[in-house]
Amino acid sequence: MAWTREQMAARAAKELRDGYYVNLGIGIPTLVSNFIPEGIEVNLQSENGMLGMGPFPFEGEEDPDLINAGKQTVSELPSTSYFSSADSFAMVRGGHIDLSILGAMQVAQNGDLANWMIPGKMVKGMGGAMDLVAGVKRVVVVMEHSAKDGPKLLKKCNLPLTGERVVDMVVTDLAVFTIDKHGKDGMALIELADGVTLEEVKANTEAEFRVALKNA
Amino acid sequence: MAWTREQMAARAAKELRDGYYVNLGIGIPTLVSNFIPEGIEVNLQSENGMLGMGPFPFEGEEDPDLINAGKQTVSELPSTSYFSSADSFAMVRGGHIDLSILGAMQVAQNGDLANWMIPGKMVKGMGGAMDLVAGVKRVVVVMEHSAKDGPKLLKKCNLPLTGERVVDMVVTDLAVFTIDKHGKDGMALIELADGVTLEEVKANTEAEFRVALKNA
Amino acid sequence: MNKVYPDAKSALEGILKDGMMIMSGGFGLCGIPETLSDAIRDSGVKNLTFISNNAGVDGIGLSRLLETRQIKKMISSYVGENKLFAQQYLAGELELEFNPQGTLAERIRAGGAGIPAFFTKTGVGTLIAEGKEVREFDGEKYLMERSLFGDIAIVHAWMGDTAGNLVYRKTARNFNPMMATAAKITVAEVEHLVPAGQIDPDHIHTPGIFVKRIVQVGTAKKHIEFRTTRPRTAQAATGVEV
Amino acid sequence: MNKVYPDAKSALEGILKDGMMIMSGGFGLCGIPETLSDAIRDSGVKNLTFISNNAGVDGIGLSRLLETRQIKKMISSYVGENKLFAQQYLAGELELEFNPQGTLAERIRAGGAGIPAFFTKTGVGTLIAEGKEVREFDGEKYLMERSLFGDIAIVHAWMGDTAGNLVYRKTARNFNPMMATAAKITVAEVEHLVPAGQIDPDHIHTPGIFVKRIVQVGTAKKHIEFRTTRPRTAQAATGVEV
Repeated sequence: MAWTREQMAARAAKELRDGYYVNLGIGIPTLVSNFIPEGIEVNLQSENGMLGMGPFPFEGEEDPDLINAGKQTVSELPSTSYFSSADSFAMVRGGHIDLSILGAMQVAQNGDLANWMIPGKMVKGMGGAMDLVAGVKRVVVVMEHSAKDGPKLLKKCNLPLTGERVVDMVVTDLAVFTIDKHGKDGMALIELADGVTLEEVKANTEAEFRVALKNA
Repeated sequence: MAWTREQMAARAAKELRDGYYVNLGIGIPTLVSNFIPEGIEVNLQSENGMLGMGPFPFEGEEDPDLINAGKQTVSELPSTSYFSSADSFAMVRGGHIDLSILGAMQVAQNGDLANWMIPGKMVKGMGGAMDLVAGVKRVVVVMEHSAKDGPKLLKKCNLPLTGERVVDMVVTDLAVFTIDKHGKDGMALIELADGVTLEEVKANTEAEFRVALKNA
Repeated sequence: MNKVYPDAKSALEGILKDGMMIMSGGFGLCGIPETLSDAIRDSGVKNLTFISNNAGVDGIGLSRLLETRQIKKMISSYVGENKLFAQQYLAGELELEFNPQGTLAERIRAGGAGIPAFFTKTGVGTLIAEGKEVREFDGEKYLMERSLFGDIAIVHAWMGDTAGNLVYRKTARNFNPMMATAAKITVAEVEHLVPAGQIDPDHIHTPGIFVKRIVQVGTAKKHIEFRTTRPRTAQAATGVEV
Repeated sequence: MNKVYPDAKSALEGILKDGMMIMSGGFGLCGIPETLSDAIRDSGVKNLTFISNNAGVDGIGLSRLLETRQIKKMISSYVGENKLFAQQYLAGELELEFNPQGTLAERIRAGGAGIPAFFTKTGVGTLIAEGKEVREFDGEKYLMERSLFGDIAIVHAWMGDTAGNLVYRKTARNFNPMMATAAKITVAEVEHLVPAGQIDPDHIHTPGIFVKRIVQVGTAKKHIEFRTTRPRTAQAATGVEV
């Protein structure tokens, strides 16, 4: 029994704090906004130039001038502001965003992240991913623990990097890990998904990690 | 018989072209706006963050939030826009302003300009002068030909520079000079003020210059 | 000094040349200067380098200049929406330079602001760093990135006035304001054109100094790439997938 | 997450320390956060470094913190209006670092934008270049300038909302927007405070993310440094001296 996509999103949502400014990637990270804990106010940034991103619009209220970074129609909130791409990435690069939650192809035990290209396949581009992982204060990766061809949590990424020593936490369908990306404490397993065993995690993880389970 | 302040301003105003965006310094340069040739539209930039600067306001209409770079109250025009100091100097530094007309203490024959400090005296600061001379497409200096203690048009400035090889033209009460600031043509005398002789200009100028009088 | 042109064709007259570098605003299909890019297509000018975050989608925007093979090179951050792009790139018919989106935005902003180079953390230790100077400041590594400046820029705004002042609408602002500052000649298409003095000067996003030519194009050409909605009966959850 | 404080004193509580670096908005007396700077004076905190384009005029603005000798150092572009400044500086009681105004503005903008250093033509071949790296790009010389980042920033805006969004008025904008981005904690004083949602999101100059604390101060403290007017009978000449 591993976590579902929704459960992974819910776990990542526990990293949110009141007043946080947060950037959510496409896919499972987008689901995190459905699990914002009660009593907590979180402001979503969309790197194409919007702070205070609202939910998808009601049918018939879609506005071609109002989209998120995934090019999906969204809506406005009372706190919303708009700005240019230069100002948006100044905000990102300048460390003003508290938390970025995003997907990944591979994460290494030192915090290296690969999520933008597979050599030999058509490259779509990195978009804003490199800026986000380099600039945002704290980076949480949400991803399936393993790919079809093997582990995604590695000693060293073999895909081209999106960023070097950038990941602080990884939430997978099997477990939650923290990474001391600038220090020497390496990677630590801090939680197991419901019904998942330590052995199962070890068998599916190439990266070296300490076991530091909470309430275990 | 030399030119008056007004005549110097009027001569400098002949450098204006239709559609120009212009930054005027304090003193005689400010007077240039009174001599904008008929049929020509000129937009004044004020480096504290305004494009389309209007005249002084009518008595009783002064607004503390609406001043020029000399901290004087001014007024708005239909074309006016406001922006931050960063955006204002991005405009200046990026070469978007066609012409800057400003005063000077000394100008050298290679285009060096000194107009911000006298060693040993209290220094007020350079304000935006260094940015303007480095960034604006064309720089015209309007100044008295001589100071009490001697010539101001020199072989080499002995006061600390505001900018290196930045002046394109000098209008004084005695004459008009052009400077080939990036090339090798040096300084050229192109006009004499009404009733002023070549000998008089030579006697009051330390800088070396070619004589290239128009209509002479 | 008249800046207003009657149509896109005349607004581009005399300034297009083979081999030139063109900045083109927009993000996805949002805020793209489509009337102007269509007019560039119609002009037949070729071997163009486009600086644009994306390359349109098949049949819309810059993709239409890929169809006619007028584009030699793209400088972009993401081109995943465009099948034609992939074909031409894989066939070696199209050059491509990927920039991280924030680096791209800042290189353009720097180009307009007279800053030839700057340092950024983005891309350190990645393929993007290849051939670039790496330098430490206060113990952290940064890459040196150079500025970008175009021969012309084409931008789309919601409202413009006869002095060239522009106002963008919502997320259609994106790359347009920086691009407007970073080319020898900037041509703006606007949905609404008004006389100077009609826009509150505190609301202007792009001062008129940056805009040499302006043309009113209306609102007909606006597209939605991914139409995502929530039903009216659903509870209002933020960003919920439906 | 409440950002609204009842007065300047409470808005600064717990964040002031001796020896800190403070960004302070404004140009001359226009758009200065005078209520907040007066509250810093009243707090008694000392050995401060202020980054501010000017130093107020005698008796107004930062000059009042010179009176009490709370300022150790100023980073400014022009301090000519201030006699007290001159006295303390000439007596060796005050450190001073002059920056060209545009370089100062850009260093602050870079600080907020995560750019540790950039290159500019401004100041090449002058005293300002001393000790700085000079580098050629495309045959022209540029200076490398470092970014600035404060412990706190105090800014003045015309209108703010409860989410921290700010709108500035006319030339009172000046240094305020960049400074709001370039400090660990930014405190904004606003003339008018409204609930979030009252300001058109396309008109916001400083997004709320940059503002941690906000206080309404009204419009009482606004000064004119040089009151220049034209008589109603005069012809409208641009910038005419009277």
